[in-house]
Amino acid sequence: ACGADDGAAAGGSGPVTLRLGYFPNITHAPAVVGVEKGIFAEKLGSDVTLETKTFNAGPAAIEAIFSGALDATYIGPNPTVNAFSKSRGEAIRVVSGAASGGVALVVKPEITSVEQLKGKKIATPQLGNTQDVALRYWLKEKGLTATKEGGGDVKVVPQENAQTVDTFSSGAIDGAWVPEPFVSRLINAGGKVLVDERDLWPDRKFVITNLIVSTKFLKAHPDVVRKLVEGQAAANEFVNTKPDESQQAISDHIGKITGKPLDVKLIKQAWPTLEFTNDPIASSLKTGLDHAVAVGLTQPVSLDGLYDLTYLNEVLKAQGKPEVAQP
Amino acid sequence: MTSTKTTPRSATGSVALHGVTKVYGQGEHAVLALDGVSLDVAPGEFVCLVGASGCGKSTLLNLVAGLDRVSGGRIELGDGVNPGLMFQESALFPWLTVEGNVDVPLKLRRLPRAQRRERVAELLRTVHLAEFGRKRPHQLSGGMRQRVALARTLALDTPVLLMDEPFGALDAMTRDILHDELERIWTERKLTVLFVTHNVREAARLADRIILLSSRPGRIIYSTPVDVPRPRRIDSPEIGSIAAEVTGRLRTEVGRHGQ
Amino acid sequence: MTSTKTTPRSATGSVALHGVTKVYGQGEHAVLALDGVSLDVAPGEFVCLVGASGCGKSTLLNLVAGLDRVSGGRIELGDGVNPGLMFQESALFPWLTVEGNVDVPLKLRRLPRAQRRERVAELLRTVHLAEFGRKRPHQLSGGMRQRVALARTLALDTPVLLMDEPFGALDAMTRDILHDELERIWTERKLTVLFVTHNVREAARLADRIILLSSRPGRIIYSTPVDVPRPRRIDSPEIGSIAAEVTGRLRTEVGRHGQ
Amino acid sequence: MASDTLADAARADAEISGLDALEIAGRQKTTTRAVTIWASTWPKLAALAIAVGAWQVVVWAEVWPSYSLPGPGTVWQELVRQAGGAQLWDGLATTLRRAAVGYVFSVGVGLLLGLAVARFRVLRAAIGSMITALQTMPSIAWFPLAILLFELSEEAIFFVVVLGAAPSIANGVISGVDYVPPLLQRAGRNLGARGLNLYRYVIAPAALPAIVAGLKQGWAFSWRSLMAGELIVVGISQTSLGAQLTYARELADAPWLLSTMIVILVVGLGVDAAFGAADQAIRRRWGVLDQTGQ
Amino acid sequence: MASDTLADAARADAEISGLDALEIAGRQKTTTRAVTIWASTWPKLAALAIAVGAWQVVVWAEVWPSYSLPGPGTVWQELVRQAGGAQLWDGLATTLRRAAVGYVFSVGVGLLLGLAVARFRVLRAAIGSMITALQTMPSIAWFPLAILLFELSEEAIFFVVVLGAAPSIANGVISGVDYVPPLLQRAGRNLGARGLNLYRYVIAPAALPAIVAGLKQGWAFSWRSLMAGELIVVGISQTSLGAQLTYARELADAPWLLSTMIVILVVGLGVDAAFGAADQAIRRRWGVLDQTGQ
Ligand SMILES: Nc1ncnc2c1ncn2[C@@H]1O[C@H](COP(=O)(O)OP(=O)(O)OP(=O)(O)O)[C@@H](O)[C@H]1O
Ligand SMILES: Nc1ncnc2c1ncn2[C@@H]1O[C@H](COP(=O)(O)OP(=O)(O)OP(=O)(O)O)[C@@H](O)[C@H]1O
Ligand SMILES: [Mg+2]
Ligand SMILES: [Mg+2]
Repeated sequence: ACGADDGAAAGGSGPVTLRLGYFPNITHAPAVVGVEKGIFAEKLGSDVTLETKTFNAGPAAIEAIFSGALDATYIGPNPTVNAFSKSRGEAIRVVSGAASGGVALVVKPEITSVEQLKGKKIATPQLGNTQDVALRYWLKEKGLTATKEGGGDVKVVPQENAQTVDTFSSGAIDGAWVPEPFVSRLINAGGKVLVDERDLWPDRKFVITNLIVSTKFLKAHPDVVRKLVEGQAAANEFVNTKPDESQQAISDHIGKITGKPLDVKLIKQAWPTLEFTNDPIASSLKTGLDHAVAVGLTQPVSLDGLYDLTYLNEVLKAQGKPEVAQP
Repeated sequence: MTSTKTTPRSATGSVALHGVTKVYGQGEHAVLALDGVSLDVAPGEFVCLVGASGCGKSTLLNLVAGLDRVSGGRIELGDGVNPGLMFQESALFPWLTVEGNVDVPLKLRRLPRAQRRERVAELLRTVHLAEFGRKRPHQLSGGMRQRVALARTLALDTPVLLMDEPFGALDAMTRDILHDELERIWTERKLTVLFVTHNVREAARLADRIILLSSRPGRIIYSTPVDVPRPRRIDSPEIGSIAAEVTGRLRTEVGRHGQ
Repeated sequence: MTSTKTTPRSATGSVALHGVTKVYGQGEHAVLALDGVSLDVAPGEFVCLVGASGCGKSTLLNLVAGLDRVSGGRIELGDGVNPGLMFQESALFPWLTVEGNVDVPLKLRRLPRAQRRERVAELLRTVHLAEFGRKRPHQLSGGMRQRVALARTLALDTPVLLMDEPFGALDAMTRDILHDELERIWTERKLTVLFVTHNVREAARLADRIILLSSRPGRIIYSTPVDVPRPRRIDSPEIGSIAAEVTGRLRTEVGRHGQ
Repeated sequence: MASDTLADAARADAEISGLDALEIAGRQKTTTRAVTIWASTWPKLAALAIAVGAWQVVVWAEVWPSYSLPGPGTVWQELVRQAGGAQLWDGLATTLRRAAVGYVFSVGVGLLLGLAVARFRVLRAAIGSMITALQTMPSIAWFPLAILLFELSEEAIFFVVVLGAAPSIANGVISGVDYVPPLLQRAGRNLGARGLNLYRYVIAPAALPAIVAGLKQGWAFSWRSLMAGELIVVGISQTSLGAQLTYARELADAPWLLSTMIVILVVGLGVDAAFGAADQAIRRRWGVLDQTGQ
Repeated sequence: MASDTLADAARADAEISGLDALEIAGRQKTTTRAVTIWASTWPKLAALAIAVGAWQVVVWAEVWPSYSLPGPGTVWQELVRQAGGAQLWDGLATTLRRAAVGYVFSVGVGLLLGLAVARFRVLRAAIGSMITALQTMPSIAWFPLAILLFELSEEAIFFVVVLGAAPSIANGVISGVDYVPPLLQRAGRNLGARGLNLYRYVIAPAALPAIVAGLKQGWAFSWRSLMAGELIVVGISQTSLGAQLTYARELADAPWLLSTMIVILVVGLGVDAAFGAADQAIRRRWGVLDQTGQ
């Protein structure tokens, strides 16, 4: 790659522009609230211009980071790993966590036990993504088979999340292992939670959203990244302390972007399943990867150097909060 | 082979126009192309239409063929008669060969293949294009295209034939030969023919009756029987004198309109 | 106004064909349309081409106009001369009005608008279609379309005019008037004209020289000067006798090919 | 229908006196404007009624749950609600502006590309077949390149739109040019139109019907590419129709999705009306409008 | 080029004796088959070389990191690797099969729809404009309906494909039928072709060039809709090109994405060749192939 110099965020002392990406989505609550409430702008100060970009899926955000069109983004664990491994550890660093939990297996009410899943069709968001791996690994542990091609005891049907509600209510699938807000939506469409993924993890914690920055930007503007992490921590603080205000802010913000405010009831429903934490829960990412290898969906990759939590720990330390273990 | 051909041969072949009017367009920009044309063509009669350029001859044939609607008056044809029209332009289908073009009306009548092939060959011989069956229209000369169109119209086998300057692009010699052929077919099949031409001699050579249309709006202003016994020769003095007479009338008429 | 017109008027107007051959297609399916045609047309000369249908007349004009490539031999034109060709079919642009069609060559010569308008009106008067300027080709009769094409070709203002049966679809009277107009323009502008027609009388009426082409392959088989002083009348006996002579030759020629 | 042929046909009736003209007018069926409009409207209304009726029947039959397939009434309410707020209009405005700009670009590129390929043999041999191949490339495949070249700007969206629509327009141009009657080309050349002039005076107008058909197909491509391209960045300062469509789907909000689809259909109908008018005008000029002769 | 006109032109040269024919053959430029092929091949190779060269130069200039824009070499290796495995071929086979089936459906529906709308005034007034509107509807908007109607079967994919391609084909048919020269229609009617026969013997062949153009545009629509539609049912027992394209993006695997794009382009080129041959044949028949006269 070329030097630390980058067109839009030119180094040196001059004004810096930080281009921050996120999804208008409940699992990105800290980002949404941070932007909506001006928390980032406040923490970044006047010499940093904040430019926000919203995405509806991971690939465009990663492509933007890769091409230098984006400096930092909130993103799920899957694109994080892909971006890191495809750039051979060059392109990105995780600088903070954002959210944990919010994933469940929702099934038709008549299914009440694992055994009843035999011969059923269960959807996941995408072949080989976190939820897909979690489902397959869980099935394996329960002694059920599921092939990549959709065969075996349980038929795993990867499909876009947008489609799961339709397929679930039309009876084309019997359940789905999906993140929020689709969990809540499936429940509203008559589904029942069979497995809350939190129950499968130590401390009921696993990463669902973290904050990554491009390595280039990190090298050129470490101070800006620290301010960003400060902003993230502050946003999390806000979300955790003022849930009602945050929920309203999320609803409004999504309305601005998508053309229709998200139903606050739905946000409230999903809220308890999520935990907003600055810890990227690196161990869960690593374990998820091991699971993926175990179910034969990927080759082992090294995640060494993915995390750069120095800024986060500085911030936490300054606030007198427990630091996060650097993996 | 004489002018007794004006007597009925077949009830289906008659063509009768009663006060036929044709207006192109509407309102103040309307063009009156034909104004109250009444004409009775007996079955088996050979009528030639002459008139100045743009006087409504093609319009009249199109109306008789049922391709346009009359604006006034009415046209009566024998029951179930679909007159065959040979257009002023060749109107060949560019995507078909010469044979294919001539074959279309036969196919539409669902004749068996062998019979069709024979008929096509015969018709192409009639128009002296036997060796050109596999060519496409764009590979032919203007006169050749006209002859293919003639063959295609003849393939229709209808009792009423409408011909719009069918021999305009042919040299004198080829035309003479086709005059003979047309006369032969007309006699054999007892056809009724409405024939538009600018060549008054040709009209006199072929017609039982010559009809002269005035310039816009087209009205029948003169009609003369041609009482010359057949077979006729186009360069015979009788034909010449009738042609001279008609030409005189035409000149007066066209002159009257200042053309 | 006499046959002394065969003497050079303008060096640019000459047309010379040297052993011109035209083959359509290739290999064993080739058609030899013209075979070694040599012809010298003096500047200001009016040459009429006659010949059987399909003998290569249109081909010859297309070659002289530079629209097709010769297969052999060569064609020489005065420097920078772009001969105007009036096609056998009307070839009008259907998307333009009559005025628009006539205007095209003027526009291409970048004449100022006012001058163009005047010229178009004048040309339409020449072909007696002054009131039809705003019509579109499909609203005209066959003969009217032919006249528009004539006006468009005349608008080219070139010293060499190639005309492929320009008056085929016109009644005798209108044609006579246009003969006079054409002769007038030819005299005024000292044009060289190559004129294809099936009407041998028309050829005798207009030409300084009549040339007879044989049937496929086209070869020049007869050439005769028309030494009748102008102004001529198409029905004059001198014209008649020349026409008879040429017709005789034509008949022999066409007969020889069994058409 | 035929009222314009007449406007053109002016002046030809010099010899028809006023009285004659009156008489003629009397003989014709005088179709008033209202009748014409009604004749072209009632089938649309009937089709609409049938479609909505069938939809309602299916909903009443409760084949699918109402959150999956809401009835026309629900969707209509949603549409009215949307129309009352600013988001729909903002989104529509943004998308229409992008569509206009993207389409103008596409038309420019498509026409130039088409003419160039149709004209130069070498170019046709080199990239002629590539045009169709490009046309078949899904929009999402271009996203990475678009982001690479234009970052997260509107230009990236336009890039995707142009790559979607321009090949389609170029193909229309090429097929139009290829089928220009040789006789008209020869006539044009003989009248002195060479090179560019031949294109201007003969080939372009002769190919116009096919070009308009290509432009219409191109519009569909550009609009669909735009709907996809708007997802490159779903926007913060402005929402868009593409984003609304996607989010309606992601939120499994069937009434919203259907009402957005209705908006898209209405836009499509509007654009079709424009193309229809252009086509009508060309056909009238060419004299292919009324086959039966008025 | 002209070799087929000749095949048609047979028998006309009865009067040219063998010797004459030989002489003529000698006068013509004899272009061998090899020369013809080379003439149509070198521009393609040159274009390819330029494109790959430019790409390589950009990569060497290191404007973007190599994981963002890999070089031709890397992509080529990836392609070779893919070609060695079964996944690409399986996916290609699945997608091509779906494309074929979906396209055949679309052609059927599109032709019928187009002919019906072109023929019946009422139908045209009712749904004529709806066709373009439908054409502009993005594929993803149909997914919910497709799932509702067909669940997660291949039919759902075909539904989306047909809704994408059929309107485009229908539009081609309509524009073709609209521009059939009235003279030819009248000739056909006069020769006894009424109703369906008029369509069979006159209108369809006369409209063929426009119909082929519409079929080509329709192919592009159907292929793009398929790429999108294949995401409805991913990996139910088989992989597909559409899924691979999406995965390549999801995995941020630029070489894989580019190699998949190349596969799509190659398929597009193949299809274009088929359409090109059809078009060539029509133009030869119609005599519009060689404008300058051989
Ligand atoms: N479709 C049309 N729209 C408007 N006017 C038309 C149309 N067709 C013909 N006309 C007009 O009707 C008149 C008669 O035309 P028609 O073609 O019948 O003449 P014609 O006698 O056949 O002439 P020609 O000998 O030149 O072929 C002409 O003035 C022409 O302008
Ligand atoms: N494009 C072509 N391809 C093949 N053969 C052709 C082509 N054009 C003309 N011919 C053939 O060349 C010969 C001469 O044609 P041309 O059009 O020059 O005849 P013509 O003398 O003008 O006849 P007419 O008086 O009938 O118009 C004909 O036999 C014709 O079949
Ligand atoms: Mg006429
Ligand atoms: Mg000719």
